[in-house]
Amino acid sequence: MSTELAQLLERVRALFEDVDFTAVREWKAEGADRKAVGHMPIYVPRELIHASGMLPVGVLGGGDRLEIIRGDAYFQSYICHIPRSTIEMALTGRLDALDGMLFPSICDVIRNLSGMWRLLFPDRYVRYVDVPQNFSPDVGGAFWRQELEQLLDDFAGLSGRAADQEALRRSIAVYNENRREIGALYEARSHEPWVYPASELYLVVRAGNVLPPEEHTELVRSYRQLAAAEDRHEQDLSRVVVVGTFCEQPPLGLLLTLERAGCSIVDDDLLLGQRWLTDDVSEVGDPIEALATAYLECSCQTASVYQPEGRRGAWLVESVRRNQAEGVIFCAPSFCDPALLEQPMLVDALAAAGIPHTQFKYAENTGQFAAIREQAGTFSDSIRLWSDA
Amino acid sequence: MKIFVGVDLGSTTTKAVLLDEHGEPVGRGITNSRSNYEVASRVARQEALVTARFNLVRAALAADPELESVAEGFLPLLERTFRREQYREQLERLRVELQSAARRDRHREIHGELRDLVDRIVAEMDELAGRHYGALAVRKSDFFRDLAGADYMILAERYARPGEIEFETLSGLFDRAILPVENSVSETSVEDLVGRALDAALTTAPSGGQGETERLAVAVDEARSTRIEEVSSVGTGYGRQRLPFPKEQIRSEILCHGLGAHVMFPATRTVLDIGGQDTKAIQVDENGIVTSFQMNDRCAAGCGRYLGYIADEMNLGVHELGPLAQQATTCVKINSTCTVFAGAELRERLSLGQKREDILAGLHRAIVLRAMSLLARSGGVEEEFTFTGGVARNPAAVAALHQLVAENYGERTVNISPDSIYTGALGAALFALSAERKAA
Amino acid sequence: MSPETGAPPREIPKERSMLLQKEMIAGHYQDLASAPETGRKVVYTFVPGNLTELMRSFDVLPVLPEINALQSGMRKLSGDYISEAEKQGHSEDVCTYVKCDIGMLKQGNVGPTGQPLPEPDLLLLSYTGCFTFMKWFELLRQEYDCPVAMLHVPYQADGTIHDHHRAYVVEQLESEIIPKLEQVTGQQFDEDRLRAELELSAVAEDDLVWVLESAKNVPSPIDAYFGGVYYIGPMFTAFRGTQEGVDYYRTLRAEIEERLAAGRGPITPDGELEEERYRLVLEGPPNWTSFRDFWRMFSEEGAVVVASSYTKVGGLYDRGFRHDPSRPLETLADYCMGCYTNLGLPSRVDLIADYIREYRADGFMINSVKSCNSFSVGQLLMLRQLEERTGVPGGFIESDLVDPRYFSAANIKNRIESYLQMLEQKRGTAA
Amino acid sequence: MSVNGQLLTVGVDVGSSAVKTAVVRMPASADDEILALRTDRIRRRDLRKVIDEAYPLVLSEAGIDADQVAYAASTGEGELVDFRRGHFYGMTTHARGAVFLEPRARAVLDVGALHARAMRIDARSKVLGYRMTSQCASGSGQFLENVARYLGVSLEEVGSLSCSARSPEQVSSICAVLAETDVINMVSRGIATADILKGIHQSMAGRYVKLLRAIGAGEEHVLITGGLAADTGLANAMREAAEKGGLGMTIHTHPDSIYAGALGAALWGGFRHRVLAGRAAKVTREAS
Ligand SMILES: Nc1ncnc2c1ncn2[C@@H]1O[C@H](COP(=O)(O)OP(=O)(O)O)[C@@H](O)[C@H]1O
Ligand SMILES: Nc1ncnc2c1ncn2[C@@H]1O[C@H](COP(=O)(O)OP(=O)(O)O)[C@@H](O)[C@H]1O
Ligand code: SF4
Ligand code: SF4
Ligand code: SF4
Repeated sequence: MSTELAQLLERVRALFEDVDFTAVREWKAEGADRKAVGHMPIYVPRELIHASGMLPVGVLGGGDRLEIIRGDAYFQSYICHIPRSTIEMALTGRLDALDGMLFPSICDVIRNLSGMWRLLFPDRYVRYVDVPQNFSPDVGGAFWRQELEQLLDDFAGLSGRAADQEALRRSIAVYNENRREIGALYEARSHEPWVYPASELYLVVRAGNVLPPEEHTELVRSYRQLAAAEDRHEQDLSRVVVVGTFCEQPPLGLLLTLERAGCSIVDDDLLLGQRWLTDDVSEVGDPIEALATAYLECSCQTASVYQPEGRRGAWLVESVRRNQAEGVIFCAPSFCDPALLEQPMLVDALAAAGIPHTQFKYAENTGQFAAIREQAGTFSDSIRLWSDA
Repeated sequence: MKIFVGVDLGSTTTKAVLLDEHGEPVGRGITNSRSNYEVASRVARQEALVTARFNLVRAALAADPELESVAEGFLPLLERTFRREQYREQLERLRVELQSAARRDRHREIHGELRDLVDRIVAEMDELAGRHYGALAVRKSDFFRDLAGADYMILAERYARPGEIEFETLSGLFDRAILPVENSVSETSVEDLVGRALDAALTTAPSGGQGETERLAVAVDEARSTRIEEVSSVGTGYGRQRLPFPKEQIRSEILCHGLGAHVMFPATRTVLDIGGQDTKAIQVDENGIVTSFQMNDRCAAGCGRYLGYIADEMNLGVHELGPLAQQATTCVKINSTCTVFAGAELRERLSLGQKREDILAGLHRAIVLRAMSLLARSGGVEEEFTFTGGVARNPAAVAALHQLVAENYGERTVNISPDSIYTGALGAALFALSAERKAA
Repeated sequence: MSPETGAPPREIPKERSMLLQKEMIAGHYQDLASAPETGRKVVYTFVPGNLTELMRSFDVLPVLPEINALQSGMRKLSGDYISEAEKQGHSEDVCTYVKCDIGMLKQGNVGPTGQPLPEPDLLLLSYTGCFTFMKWFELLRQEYDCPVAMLHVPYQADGTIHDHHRAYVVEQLESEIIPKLEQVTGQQFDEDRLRAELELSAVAEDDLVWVLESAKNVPSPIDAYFGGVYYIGPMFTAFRGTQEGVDYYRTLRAEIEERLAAGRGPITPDGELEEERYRLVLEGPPNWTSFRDFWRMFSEEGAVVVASSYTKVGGLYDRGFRHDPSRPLETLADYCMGCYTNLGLPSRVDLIADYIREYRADGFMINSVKSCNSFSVGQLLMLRQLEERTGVPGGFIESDLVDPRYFSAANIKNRIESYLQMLEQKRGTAA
Repeated sequence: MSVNGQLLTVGVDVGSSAVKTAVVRMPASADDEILALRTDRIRRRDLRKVIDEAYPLVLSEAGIDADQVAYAASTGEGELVDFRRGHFYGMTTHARGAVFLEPRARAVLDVGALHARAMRIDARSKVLGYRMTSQCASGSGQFLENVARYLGVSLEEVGSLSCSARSPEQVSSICAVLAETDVINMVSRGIATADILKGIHQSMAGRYVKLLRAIGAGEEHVLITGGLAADTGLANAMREAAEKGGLGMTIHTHPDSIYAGALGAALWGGFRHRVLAGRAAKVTREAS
């Protein structure tokens, strides 16, 4: 492996493993008035934070690197893992670098977590971002515009700097580019998955949670170039799409296990917080209007929004076809109602399309993958041993 | 002497504590819990009576300044003699049961050989018994089941003849025989056994002069003749509903642990009890009254039984785990604390080449970590803290707890008493006493 | 909310109100069963934020899947239904109301009275206080292939209904819900009729509040949790805005007034409670599969629940909300947003703390149910906050709504017993 | 190695409680045939040693030398099998072994010491769907073993005792540890051993039937594989539970069920050997 690539990977791994948000602290240390705003995984208009001169920081739980002590004190055993580690990080001062926290409407867990935040940290800025479930421009759109305006006001108060239209349009452009670059990487991986192993790609994209978007865009671009320059060989693996993981992220070991068990990931719904818009936001005209329209017209399908007419199933089948996948692995966080409740519907859609699939659950701190390896292994065995027979 | 009894019928062990009318503990007994709860509570109580009697002897000897030099050696001797007698008696009952198990139909073909082999094993166990109760012996456990079981299995493995008499057959005999041995109470009363031990100890005690031997006999006689009168008793613990006690003599183990810890360490405000299959975190006020508590839910992960499985897997006594874990140089991160998976996880990690001590250290930390979240849930550790229950006897668990409490709550006084396993029973006995006082 | 349609517990002396409720509900299920013949349209919807008056004004009959699920729980059918749903690929981890409903559907959709339930003509997804509702109706939509009307009710994160929230709901009513109801029923929206119904609602609501607040008396004439779930039944389900509903609450109120005057205690599964030993406030829904055993664990110890949050999932009437005929759509919007589970945690803590004081409770207890993230996430923090704020110790138990596998009687009894002994001990030293 | 197209292959199934080995002869044009089978309980011994000792023993039982083995395959926790040529995953091998032992089987229930899983398969032993118990040991072989030990009953007796039960006693806890306490409680209430065992079997059978239902098994022939196949009490309870649940499945066990994984590994090994040899031959042919 080239030194540059090794160094890049080293860096993104360090960013990933650092549960103290050192990168954010360092960024803030560079200017006395620098502020950072944390947000949970999805549907957060990071452009607004960026335009207000602050750093948007994606908070994705503590993974398997954090020992949970106080976090468990707040959650019964049948609640997923991400709120525990998030609370743990907050109570142990790891989130002190964040000047505010946004909780988008992902599910009841995150929603109530926003209330817990209010109770536990009455002095910090916190806001529940109620994303509209109504997609008519005059109804849901109007509501969302008002929410966005309010957010913008809040951010102006927080940063002491009101974002003007120009700043907003600039931020929109910055994020458009970031998403395009990530999109290009996904595209490349879909063609040659052996060049971009999931465990690398994941870390590279994930670094965007703590880096300024401009820097992250560069990082993604150089990774794509460096990896392409490596001499990596095609292996005899099954091509799979991994779904179900949009909020609590799986441990890295799980992605590695899947690959070792013979499954090559060609598409996934990991890290949707950075990729939830499927198209560019308009860089001209009223920026708030542009952001609201983008949400209504080109936000990705997740279990968090109401899906009329089984749209998610169609989307999944289409992803399998587009990426020439041979099967789908459902990989949902334990106790995640949104992901688990929609699974049977997606399974039906796959069954109707004759696409093989398998499923298992994990927690972000799962450390034993024996059972998952067995299942994924059997799945890839069954795709390979019988595919040509 | 008037006494008040507290019995804590736990999932793993049954404990009894005797208090005198001033609330001073005068006796403690422990046995492994078994299917016959009544027997378990009777045995624990008898064991407590035995220690009470020993304490009387100690007091009588102490009362006579002339006996100072003999007293020191006499008491341990007495205890060893007693334990050994008791062990032998149980061993004999085990032999009878083993023989009857060996006579069962399915062993018809090998019956003769099996009988001989059993006799041979038991005879060797009897010899080994001497070693368990030697002056310097370190016993793996206090319970007959464990002691005899360990010896038996080693011998069975040695004498098994694959193809003829399988190890599995022999171990099966033990599993079958131990039940009736455990679930019946010895014919010989404990007082008799104590009496016999006293006689034996008197004869074997290294005598000083003629006068001393006589004075010793007098003191012992005095201790022997004191009548112990049981006034009332209170039961608690997991199995309390099945104790042969009326409802008003039953108390929740939460209250008992809270009160017991308060009496042992009056400044205690937080109590953590890790028992065989449950963990409780309790907050108490300045009077030992419980103000809040948390228990584990329907899963026994990370409780004492976990350590039991591990010990089994490594063919060690639970006593030995802690010290071994303390030799660790690093602490392996353990993921599953499912009690049943404990053995599998251990094996898996050993096969990955990790060191036994380091894995053990990780296991202990994992258990304490689970307890830490219950603690946090009950309100954390704000002031003085007491760790009770069987796992508090384990030095590695204690060390992990010290560390985690310090890391999370800062330096706090952490009390651990060698008698921590009796905390619940002590609380129960205190309830018995205070009920009596109220009535009076 | 109303478990009453099943066979009423035998030991409970049948009071007039109870018989009346039984009749009303039987009548409702009769109407449902005959809907295919009578041609009346059927709408499935949820309890929190239900738009009963609006639906009534279109003459449609509501079916509440949650109620069916809890009924199945009480009739011990839920275990089978849940495994049926799990067999269909539903996870063990998710809300059991959904699985119970799906299982029931797969096994013929026979309702609590033994008659099959009609299929929906419309799924009215008023998604108040729970994301699971959304997935639930996506699943049902797949089964029935009927239209869905989605009403997004903004969450009350900071405890205030903002104008743009209200406007958003009203607009959805106007542009989504009412047109779909019109389309399904072929009837025109009749605002006057809606107003008339809202007026009736308000009358009944007054009486319900009186009944619930009668528990402020010491000793209390009612149990506001175990008994309470019977009292809220008609109000939370199909009878708001009807004369029947008004009559029911009038009768109920008269009965409790008598009870109070005679100094009688609440009714329990074993007859009237002789001595009120503990006054408790309860947070969280009850367990339905062992409802009476659960109740007994309290009543046998002389514990009376004087206030509960569960009886507010269909509206916080005791905090002043009344359906207001003068602003029909706005009042419906306010109602939807104000239901208990749509409140942020800080508001929930405030409410329970107030209850503890107002109802002079000795303690409070949280029954945390595995199914319901909406209720359960944050309850451990609520416990701490409440203890700190009120100085009253709290108890915590865990069970589930309708999954019999998650009701561990011995464990729960142990905790309740320990908790009450703790209160007793505390009282002993205080005296 | 391969004499007249006849292959000798070995399968090693490394489980959590025992290592199972199988030697199979795979003639080119006749039925495959078992040459030797062996179980070695791990029982606190060093796993690698158990595996390494078992290998020569099973070969000598089969009467062959190590260099005659065409393909040695591992399954289960196979990393420790140094002499393996390939590895197949547990469900793949159990499915293959099941079809070998019971050609009609279209569903397999594999119950081992710490796990249980149900698979639906086709005639070529392709795994069509599966379900397994979660990361929790409730209702596994280990649990049954512990209870049997506690009751002083040997594993061989468990089955017949359970079948003789008159009024089985329900186990309420889902946790294996707490269920053990339940069992102790039952003993203390004087419940007969047979009734306790049957109660446990019923609770396990209930779970397993649920697993089978979940994979959509209905009218199939089901083969129980893994260590618990030897337990007639379980099979009996399974039949009752299936009937009660309205499932028309026929439940089979086979005396060699415990070797299903090892057999499957050996058979797949032969398959792979032929594929690889075919490829090599093709390459040589093309080269020449
Ligand atoms: N001497 C000892 N050294 C280390 N651990 C011990 C010792 N004695 C008991 N234990 C541990 O304590 C546990 C039993 O604790 P106990 O408080 O008696 O439980 P319970 O009250 O539930 O029966 C055992 O499972 C074991 O792990
Ligand atoms: N004769 C028997 N009767 C009942 N159960 C048995 C018998 N022999 C083995 N078992 C059970 O089988 C289990 C081992 O099964 P196995 O499939 O070998 O598991 P693993 O692959 O995990 O080692 C043991 O836990 C034991 O309980
Ligand atoms: S993992 Fe699922 S249940 Fe948990 S917070 Fe995320 S979306 Fe909600
Ligand atoms: S999650 Fe709670 S509120 Fe939602 S459907 Fe289930 S029980 Fe009802
Ligand atoms: S078997 Fe293990 S994981 Fe399952 S409930 Fe028991 S201790 Fe917990």
